[in-house]
Amino acid sequence: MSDHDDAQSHVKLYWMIGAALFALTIATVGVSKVHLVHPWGLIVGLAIATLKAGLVAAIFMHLKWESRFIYYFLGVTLAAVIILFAIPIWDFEYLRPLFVEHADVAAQGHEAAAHPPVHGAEAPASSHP
Amino acid sequence: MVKALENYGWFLPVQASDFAADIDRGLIIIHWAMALIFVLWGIFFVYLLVRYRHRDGHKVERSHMSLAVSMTPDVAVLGFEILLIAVYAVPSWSRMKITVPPAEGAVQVELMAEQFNWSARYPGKDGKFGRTAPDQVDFTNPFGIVAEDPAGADDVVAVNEMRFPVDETVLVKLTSKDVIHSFFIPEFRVKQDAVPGMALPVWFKPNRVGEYELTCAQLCGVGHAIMRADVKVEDRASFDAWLASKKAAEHADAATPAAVEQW
Amino acid sequence: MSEHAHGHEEHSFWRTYVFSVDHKVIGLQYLITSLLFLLFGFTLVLLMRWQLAFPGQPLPLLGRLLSPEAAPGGVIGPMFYNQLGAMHGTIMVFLGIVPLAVGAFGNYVMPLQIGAPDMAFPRMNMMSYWVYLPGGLLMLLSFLLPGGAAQSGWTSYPPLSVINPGQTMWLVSMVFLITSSLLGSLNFIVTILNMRAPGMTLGRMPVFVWAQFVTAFLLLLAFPPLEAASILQLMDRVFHTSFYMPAGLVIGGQTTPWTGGGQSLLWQHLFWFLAHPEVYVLVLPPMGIVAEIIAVNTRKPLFGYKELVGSMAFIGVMSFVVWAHHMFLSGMSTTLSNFFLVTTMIISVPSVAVLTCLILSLKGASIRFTTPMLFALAFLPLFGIGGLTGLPLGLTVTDIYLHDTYYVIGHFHYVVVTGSLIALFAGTYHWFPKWFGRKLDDRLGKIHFWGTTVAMNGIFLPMFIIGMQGQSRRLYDPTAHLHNLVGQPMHVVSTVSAFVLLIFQLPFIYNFFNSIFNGEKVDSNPWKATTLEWQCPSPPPHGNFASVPRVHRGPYEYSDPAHKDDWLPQDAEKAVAPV
Amino acid sequence: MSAHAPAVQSPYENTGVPDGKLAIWLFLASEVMLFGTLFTSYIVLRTAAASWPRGWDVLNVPLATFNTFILIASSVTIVMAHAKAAARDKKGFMLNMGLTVLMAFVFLVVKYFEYSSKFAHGHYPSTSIFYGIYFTTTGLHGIHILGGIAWNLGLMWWANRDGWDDRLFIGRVEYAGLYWHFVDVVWIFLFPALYLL
Repeated sequence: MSDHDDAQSHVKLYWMIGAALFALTIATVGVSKVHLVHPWGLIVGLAIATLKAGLVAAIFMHLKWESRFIYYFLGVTLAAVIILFAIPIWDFEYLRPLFVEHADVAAQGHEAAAHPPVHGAEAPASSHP
Repeated sequence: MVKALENYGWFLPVQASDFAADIDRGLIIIHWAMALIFVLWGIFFVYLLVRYRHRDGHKVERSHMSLAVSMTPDVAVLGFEILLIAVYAVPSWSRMKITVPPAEGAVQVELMAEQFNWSARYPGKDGKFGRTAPDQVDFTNPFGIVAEDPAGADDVVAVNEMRFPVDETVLVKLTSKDVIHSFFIPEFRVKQDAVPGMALPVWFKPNRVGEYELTCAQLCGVGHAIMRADVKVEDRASFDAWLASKKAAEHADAATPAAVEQW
Repeated sequence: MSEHAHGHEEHSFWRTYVFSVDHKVIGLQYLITSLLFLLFGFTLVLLMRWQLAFPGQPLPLLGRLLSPEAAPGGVIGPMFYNQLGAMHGTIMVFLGIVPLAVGAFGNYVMPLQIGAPDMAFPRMNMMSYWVYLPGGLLMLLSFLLPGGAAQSGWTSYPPLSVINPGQTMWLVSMVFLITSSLLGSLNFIVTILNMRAPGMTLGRMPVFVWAQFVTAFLLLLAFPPLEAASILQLMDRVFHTSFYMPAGLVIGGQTTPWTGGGQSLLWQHLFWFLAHPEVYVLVLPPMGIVAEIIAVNTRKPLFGYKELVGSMAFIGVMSFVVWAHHMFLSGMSTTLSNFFLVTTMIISVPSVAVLTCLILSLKGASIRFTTPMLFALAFLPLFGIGGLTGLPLGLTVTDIYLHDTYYVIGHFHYVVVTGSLIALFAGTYHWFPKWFGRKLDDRLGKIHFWGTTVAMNGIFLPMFIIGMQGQSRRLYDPTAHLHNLVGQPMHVVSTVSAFVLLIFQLPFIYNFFNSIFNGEKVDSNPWKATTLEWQCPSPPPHGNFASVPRVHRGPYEYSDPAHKDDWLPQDAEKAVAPV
Repeated sequence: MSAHAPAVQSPYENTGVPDGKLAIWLFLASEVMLFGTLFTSYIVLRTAAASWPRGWDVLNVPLATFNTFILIASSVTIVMAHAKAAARDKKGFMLNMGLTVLMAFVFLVVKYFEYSSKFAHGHYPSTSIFYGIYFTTTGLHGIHILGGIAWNLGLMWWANRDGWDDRLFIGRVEYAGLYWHFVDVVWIFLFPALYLL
């Protein structure tokens, strides 16, 4: 089949992409070690992960030389995923003030009962409104 | 309770809160529109069936009606819907569900739904709710009111019974102890799911003295059908009298040793 | 596993009829299995209807047969009632209508309509049936388990579904059903895209094939979120994680093993993210069936082929952004409700457009009132009622009153029962000659038609009245509430109509199994239709078409003046001038 | 690259994309929705939770980083295996595919150690919402890795029997590769989400 001779000529390219992915993994671990200020740590981490995913998808999964039908499917899927992400997250972001803050009280109670607290101190039990 | 039966007829129950008139107007407008659309399409449908039925000598006309003409009913329906949304739905919805009325002027009630009971709590004279804690919760103390908190001392707890003064906005803080229930009083046209872990505000202004019924609209287990509470709307004076009598009855129970089992 | 040629080696009985890879045999397997599940789901609802109409009175005949803890003294208990309710919903939706519309009709008719010898992946097609059947049997098995079947509604909202018995088996069989649907939708999309007869461009495909294509995408993209949500709920039930369990739960007076921190609304978002595309999966193939039957029996090309297909595609796309109109009052943020109010009103337009196109196809036609056409015509007004009653439910304000009442039950039964199920009956009468080479008896068909439509309206019209009176749904005993007493006669009307409906299904069942063997023999194109499935022998042999058909025109070339008879098959070379 | 000549010589109207490739991409689309839902739940539960432990404190990040290297390496070797299969070099194919399966196996072994150390410390899925998500997502990902191992072993076994010259063989190696790259992409997002951010 015709597109398989492309696979051979890309061997060199695959090695380069492999190396790039290694480097990016080291980068992402390094960045998270540095504890950036809240929004930036998240944004940089996600950017690196998206870049790595993009490299794997474009080169390893031959998406760069794919037929338009596959792009249509992936476009529809991407739209569905964006809807699946956007609406629940936006909803819970809005609902936050309505939550009854039992969480830490119960968790702490349960934690102490299950075993001695191992890791960092829990947030102090906020008083119930 | 039999007197309450005349609140319900073949169509909508009696309107007993300020939202009821608003919602009923929407229901009636839409159902007239639905009936109109259905009848018009029905007549046209029957006409087509009779006019173009298969009979000898009847030729098929291959030509079709122009698309623009055929889309007029759809555009009309869409126009009606947009009008309905802009004029009626968005403003009423924001009044009923988005803009929470200020707590000061309203009668505050904390309503806890649990599997198959509605426990209501009134703040009493000091207007403040006492602190609660999950570990204090037991049969005699459904809210788990912490004893040493002074604000909680005068709180009145009523199980499966709610009273509201007439013509005063009621602000209910709705929560649930175990599963999802739904606070629904048909006569007030008010409904809101009680979600465990969330305290959702519900508000309405009863404007008709009488006896109504609170029912659970969300499947909550075996006793979902028998989970109801009596709702009574009365004038301010008898409402305060009821609060006082409830408080007195509570003290009486607390005094008798039988109510407190400790060993 | 090399692909052997489509030779006609003799297979054993097992390979030909049971573990067959022929899309036609698999289609019939789906047909029989889903019809039986529909009948079983319907009997569950008869028990419920008895309890609703005469609360507390023992069942006349079956009372003694039921187990004492389910129905003490023959009177259905609340726990068993909730099981009946949850299983009725689940069986009818996931085991009945979807496998019938997609598995049976899609599998059998779609490859024939595009001129393909079989599905793109025959073995995967067989696998999808043999994953669906165990899923269905597991669902039925859950009745016999100690805790009983699932009993928190077909929507299984946590925390109730996490603490109630019976839900684990429901979740496990749901994973089976979802896997089966995914395999099926993969197969459909690849077959439709890669195995159309030469000449059949996308613009020449019949509307039924377009409906299956859009449905396959809905299944493919909407089902996995429910699978992930079911896995989370399974973890909640079995390993006491608390994805959906908020903190501080006090159940029956004691604190619970769940540590809390979860969100019950998360399940509702994920469930309805599937369930709304799912209800369009329930309605799109029947719309395709009705379009086919109307085209054949009006002897006239469908009105607005592009509008019809465009509307279906638009419904498919929009169905991913409307799900939260089920959650207006569920504690979801109220400003988000306005967004879903607008999207719900937008999606109502293509549904109206489809109905308009189908009704206008009758204009200027020569309508033949055969049995399938009667069902297809009945679909139009009844589905119209279903659609119209969706308006007050889609509007946020009126939904405050009507949410979770019997009005909702009336609405979705008008869409699914008098809509999809009637269209699927129409499809059965229409394609029966192609499946078995014999026709279903017309007299019994007409009895079945009139009895079914009248009885169905008798069941569901009273529900609007009860709903208006404010009766909540899923009530074991409606008379426990004062405001429901006024609606009790309506329940009796519904119950009686339900039993009448059961009686009118008997002629259909007899007609169906009797006509397979001694129905009236017919040739391969009894309805004189133009689409490809009628241009091959019935029942079609393995490989369907003797030679690969070549398509020259659109699917509905009826009453073409340049042709001698009033139908011109898609694969005919050219029109023959009338003599 | 040259426009895609219709790779499929079939008498039927088709999209020029072989059936298998369409099917695998559609399957991956449904998998994207499956893992997308798990990520949505993770984000929702994290934002709504009162407190969320930092990955560094509760999980063994160096071990997970090593695991990520393993998975990326296995992605490289499987794409090499596809190149070798296209070049009809059977020995090269078997070597690379063997490496892929070996590394996948190592990934699971590392996962086993991670899980057992969590259980030893008494952290079970029910301990807290963080552990619930951690075990569920990595567990489901692990099951997908098992599926990948089975698929790759099946291909190697088929290559040894009569599959090597089958016209579908190279395509099926490519599809196994696509699936494996997808599993790697899921881990690429899972690793920072659970361990780093």
